[in-house]
Amino acid sequence: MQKQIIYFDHAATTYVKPEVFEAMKPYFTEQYGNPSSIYSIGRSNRKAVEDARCSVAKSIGAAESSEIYFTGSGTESDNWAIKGAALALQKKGKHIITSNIEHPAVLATCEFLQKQGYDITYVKVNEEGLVNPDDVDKAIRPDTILVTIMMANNEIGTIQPIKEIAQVCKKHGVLFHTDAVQAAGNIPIDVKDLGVDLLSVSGHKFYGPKGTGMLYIRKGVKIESLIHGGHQERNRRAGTENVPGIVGFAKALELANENMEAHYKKLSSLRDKALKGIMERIPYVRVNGSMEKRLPGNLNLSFRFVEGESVLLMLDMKGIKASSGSACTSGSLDPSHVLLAIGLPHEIAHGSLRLSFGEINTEEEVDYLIDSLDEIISKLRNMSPLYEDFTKGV
Amino acid sequence: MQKQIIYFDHAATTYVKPEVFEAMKPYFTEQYGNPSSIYSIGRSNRKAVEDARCSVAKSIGAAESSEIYFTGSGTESDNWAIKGAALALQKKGKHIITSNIEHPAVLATCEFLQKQGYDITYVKVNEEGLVNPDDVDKAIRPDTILVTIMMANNEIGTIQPIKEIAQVCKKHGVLFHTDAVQAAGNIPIDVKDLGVDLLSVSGHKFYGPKGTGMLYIRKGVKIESLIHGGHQERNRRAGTENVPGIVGFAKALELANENMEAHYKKLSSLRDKALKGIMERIPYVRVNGSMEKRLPGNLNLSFRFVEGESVLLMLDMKGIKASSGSACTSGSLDPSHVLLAIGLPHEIAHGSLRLSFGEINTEEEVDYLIDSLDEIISKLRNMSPLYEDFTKGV
Amino acid sequence: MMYSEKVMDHFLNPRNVGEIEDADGVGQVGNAKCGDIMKMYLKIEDGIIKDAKFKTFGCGAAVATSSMATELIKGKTIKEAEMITNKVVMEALDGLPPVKVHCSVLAEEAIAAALQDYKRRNGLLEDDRYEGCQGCCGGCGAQDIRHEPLHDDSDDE
Amino acid sequence: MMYSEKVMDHFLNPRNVGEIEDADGVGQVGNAKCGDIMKMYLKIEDGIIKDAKFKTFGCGAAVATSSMATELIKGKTIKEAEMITNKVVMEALDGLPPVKVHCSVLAEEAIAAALQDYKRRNGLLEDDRYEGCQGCCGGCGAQDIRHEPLHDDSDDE
Ligand SMILES: Cc1ncc(COP(=O)(O)O)c(C=O)c1O
Ligand SMILES: Cc1ncc(COP(=O)(O)O)c(C=O)c1O
Repeated sequence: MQKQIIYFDHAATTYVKPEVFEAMKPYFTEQYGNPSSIYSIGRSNRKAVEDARCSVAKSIGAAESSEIYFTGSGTESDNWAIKGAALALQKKGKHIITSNIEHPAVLATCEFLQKQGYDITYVKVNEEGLVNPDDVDKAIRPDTILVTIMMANNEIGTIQPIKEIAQVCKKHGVLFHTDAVQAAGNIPIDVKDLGVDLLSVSGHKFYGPKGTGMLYIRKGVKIESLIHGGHQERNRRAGTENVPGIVGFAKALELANENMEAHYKKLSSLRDKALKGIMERIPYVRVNGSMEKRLPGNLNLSFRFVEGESVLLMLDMKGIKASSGSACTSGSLDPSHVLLAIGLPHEIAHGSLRLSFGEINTEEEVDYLIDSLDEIISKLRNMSPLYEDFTKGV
Repeated sequence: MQKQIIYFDHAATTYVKPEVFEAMKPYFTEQYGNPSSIYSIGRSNRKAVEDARCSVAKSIGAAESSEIYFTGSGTESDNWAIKGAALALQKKGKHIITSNIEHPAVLATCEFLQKQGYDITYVKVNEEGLVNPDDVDKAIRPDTILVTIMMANNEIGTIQPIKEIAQVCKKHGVLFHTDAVQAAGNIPIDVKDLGVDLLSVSGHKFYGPKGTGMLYIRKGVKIESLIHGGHQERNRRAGTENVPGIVGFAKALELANENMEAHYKKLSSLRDKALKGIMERIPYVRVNGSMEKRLPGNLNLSFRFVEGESVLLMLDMKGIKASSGSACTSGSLDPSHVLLAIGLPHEIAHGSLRLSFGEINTEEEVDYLIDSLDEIISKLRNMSPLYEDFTKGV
Repeated sequence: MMYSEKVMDHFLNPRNVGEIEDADGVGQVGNAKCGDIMKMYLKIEDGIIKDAKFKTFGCGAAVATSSMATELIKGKTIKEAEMITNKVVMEALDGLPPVKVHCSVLAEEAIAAALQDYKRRNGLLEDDRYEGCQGCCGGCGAQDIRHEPLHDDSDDE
Repeated sequence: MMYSEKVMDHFLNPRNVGEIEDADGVGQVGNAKCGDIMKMYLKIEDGIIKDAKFKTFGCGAAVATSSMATELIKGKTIKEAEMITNKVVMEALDGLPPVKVHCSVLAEEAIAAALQDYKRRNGLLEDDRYEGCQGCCGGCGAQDIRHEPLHDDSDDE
């Protein structure tokens, strides 16, 4: 099994589904006109883009397709929503509320704004990774212009009470943005029901193409543009439309929506099987994040006395692709801010593993994962001075 | 010939070359790992991205591949360069110099900055559409932080004296950005020789994919990020890398560079043939822009007494795809700012046509174009009250 | 920017293009600066529009609305022709893109200007509501609140 | 973040893992908070390092540098072992990614700490330059200028 690849990192990125790729294909080499052009091949691409927009609107329950804006990534959508609101509302105030477990796309954007003179409040999550809407309520001030809380966390999969937070924001007349990059395609999203003003999505998390994203902007909500230029996207996001990307994005979201129930069932059952097997076989393991309010495919575990990168590398040698709970992979040496936020000590945060299951995974793969992890954790613990101290009772 | 499509709008967008599409393909459905991931499929995608970066660096004569930053569009690159410089240097000053024939990606960005308290000087072009480096010299003030002048114009194809302007900027110690979106793939670019600090490129103008772009940032030049978040692109442009897009971008630029001479010859010969034929057959036509310093595939003509959109629609009915000199297509009712900038009166600017030739075009297609235009312009002139007045000597 | 089939038909095969040598009323509106000029020629007998012709410099919608407007008023009384608003022209063309609504306004005004010319020549002028539109109707901000677009798409470009 | 084949080999098949029951010198550096702890055991006879073993909690580079460092010092005199700087360990591993350079520093310091322990036990202590690194070397900003990375990649992440 060494050579075969077993991919448990669907939260990092997914493959493009064959049906999605098929839908995109004609727009590369054949139907390549610029949607802004007046002539017929341009117009048929304009139609492809507008059909995609309608489809996405339907997928997320938007009232109108004109509330859907295509972007180049989830990160761009987050940047646009937050900076766009900050600039548009700076006369009203400069206070923004977020949580301490957001994705860097939100956190780094807030830090940037802080340097520009904005004031950021980081609402704390509890040990399960949940934001308390009351904490948001208490944090809102007269100069608060935006609340941005993610719908589902990328590391521990926790699903936030977005509807309740939106109600709090509405009560105070404050704009509410949610980063739904991890949620989209995995759990139902209905923007009208949720009551959010702004919502970010990224294509490559639900079997769509990389380099595509979307920002939902509720009708009537005015934010400044992030990318200025031509008249595309109703004058709000300039740049020649990525037609194949947009078509693929919409198709993937459509498929995800049609398939949501089966997807949820399959992923959560693989996840639960993995969890059960690992807990039975390996001691000193901790599950991070709420098991109840959680994305179906997410499992986040801490193995005491070992370090995450080592686990990942050894899994990789066995053909298993997973991700560290820590941001180590990206070159940073700090352990995950999310795991620290839910109260893990540094050394335990360092030994964390994120497994994110997807539609191609099988029960056999999960069995192989359990066996492999058992072997690897033993090997690394035998090498670990922390485990030595622990067994000797130091 | 009615049904066949004859595409003379390569400046708007190009098809993706089959070789480019082939290069991109594996990265959609098979080799889909996240380049930031630690495991092997992520690492091989990291390599694909870094190989693409090296290739692009070579294509544009950059000293190091670390000077190449991939973005989501030419527009994003322009926004990043200009806003990034504006933010990074705001303590030094708030004065920016540009020209009055820039693309909206630059102009709208400058207008945005103007609203944020920056001061913009628009250097005028001459009747051929050329910027005089001396005018830039004179416009520079102690608080000037950036000069941004496009390398080649998208409507009239004029190629600017970028090297001379760069020297002026260097003399004053002012950053220089050039929008090379139309230049890339059509004329050689050597950033070291040109002496520019920042240079924008967009993938879909040289047979690469839409939704891809690049910003060259000379080593040592510090600009603020436009899109904040993860550690991608050396911490300067966040968001999961669009691996197939990046691979396709690099491949297309590589092919364009290898093929530059033949490409230049072919396009300029088709262009010259079209010009000659049209001038011989149709009276009251004017060529816009310099014929000497011009992109090989660009032809911009004004037909007196007729309006551009009508010409375009009738060409479209004959299967010929071209573009109006005016921005009419994008929903704006104003005639092209570029044509006004080179001194055309409004009614002549309204009757303009941009033909941009590409590698698939043939001499037969050009013959058909000449015949079609002759017929169309006659028909429209016979319908035109302006032509009536003119013939009656009113 | 997508035109209906009707618009394309009237653009590519415009009805009533030309001049009427001995017209009873001629009206011209718009100007070259804004990219649209419409000139209407009317032949009127016993208060009935016997013939209408036009010449138009402008975009596809300008040609199509001119063509449709002349079709609509032919055979009508002056009173009836005055009821042909921009909305009627647009509806007859199965709609226009929001940015092209001003062309239908121009067509309405071209008819009005030609009728006014007829009335002036025949001493029938009641008021001087129409002097021909020399500004840019719709396009350049000189909005006329009487002329409503079919859809409220104010959020659009 | 790409490891060389040598690094991967030393990570997957680490040499000299374990403890030495009757070690002559033991040193531990790093701390769990920073994600790296190295513990070195040395067996020293007649000033020559007869055996070296380690236990490491840390990333792939931490394990590989521990493994390589123990390999490099085995059979060496104390003086020679003290010449095994982080640079030597890195070169022996065909380099390390910039963000992992601190692991090689840790390996150098672990050897030094174990040697110091040996000297202390044997009354050979000349100075107390090394007290073992209890902070985060490299990683958390406690840079030691003696330890240079192989490449100047200061622009990198
Ligand atoms: C000169 C110039 N700059 C910038 C752009 C923007 O490029 P994109 O639409 O790919 O963002 C274009 C093309 O549309 C262009 O021609
Ligand atoms: C919660 C969350 N937000 C934002 C992003 C950014 O998306 P992208 O990398 O596609 O820009 C990601 C994924 O990387 C994510 O998981």
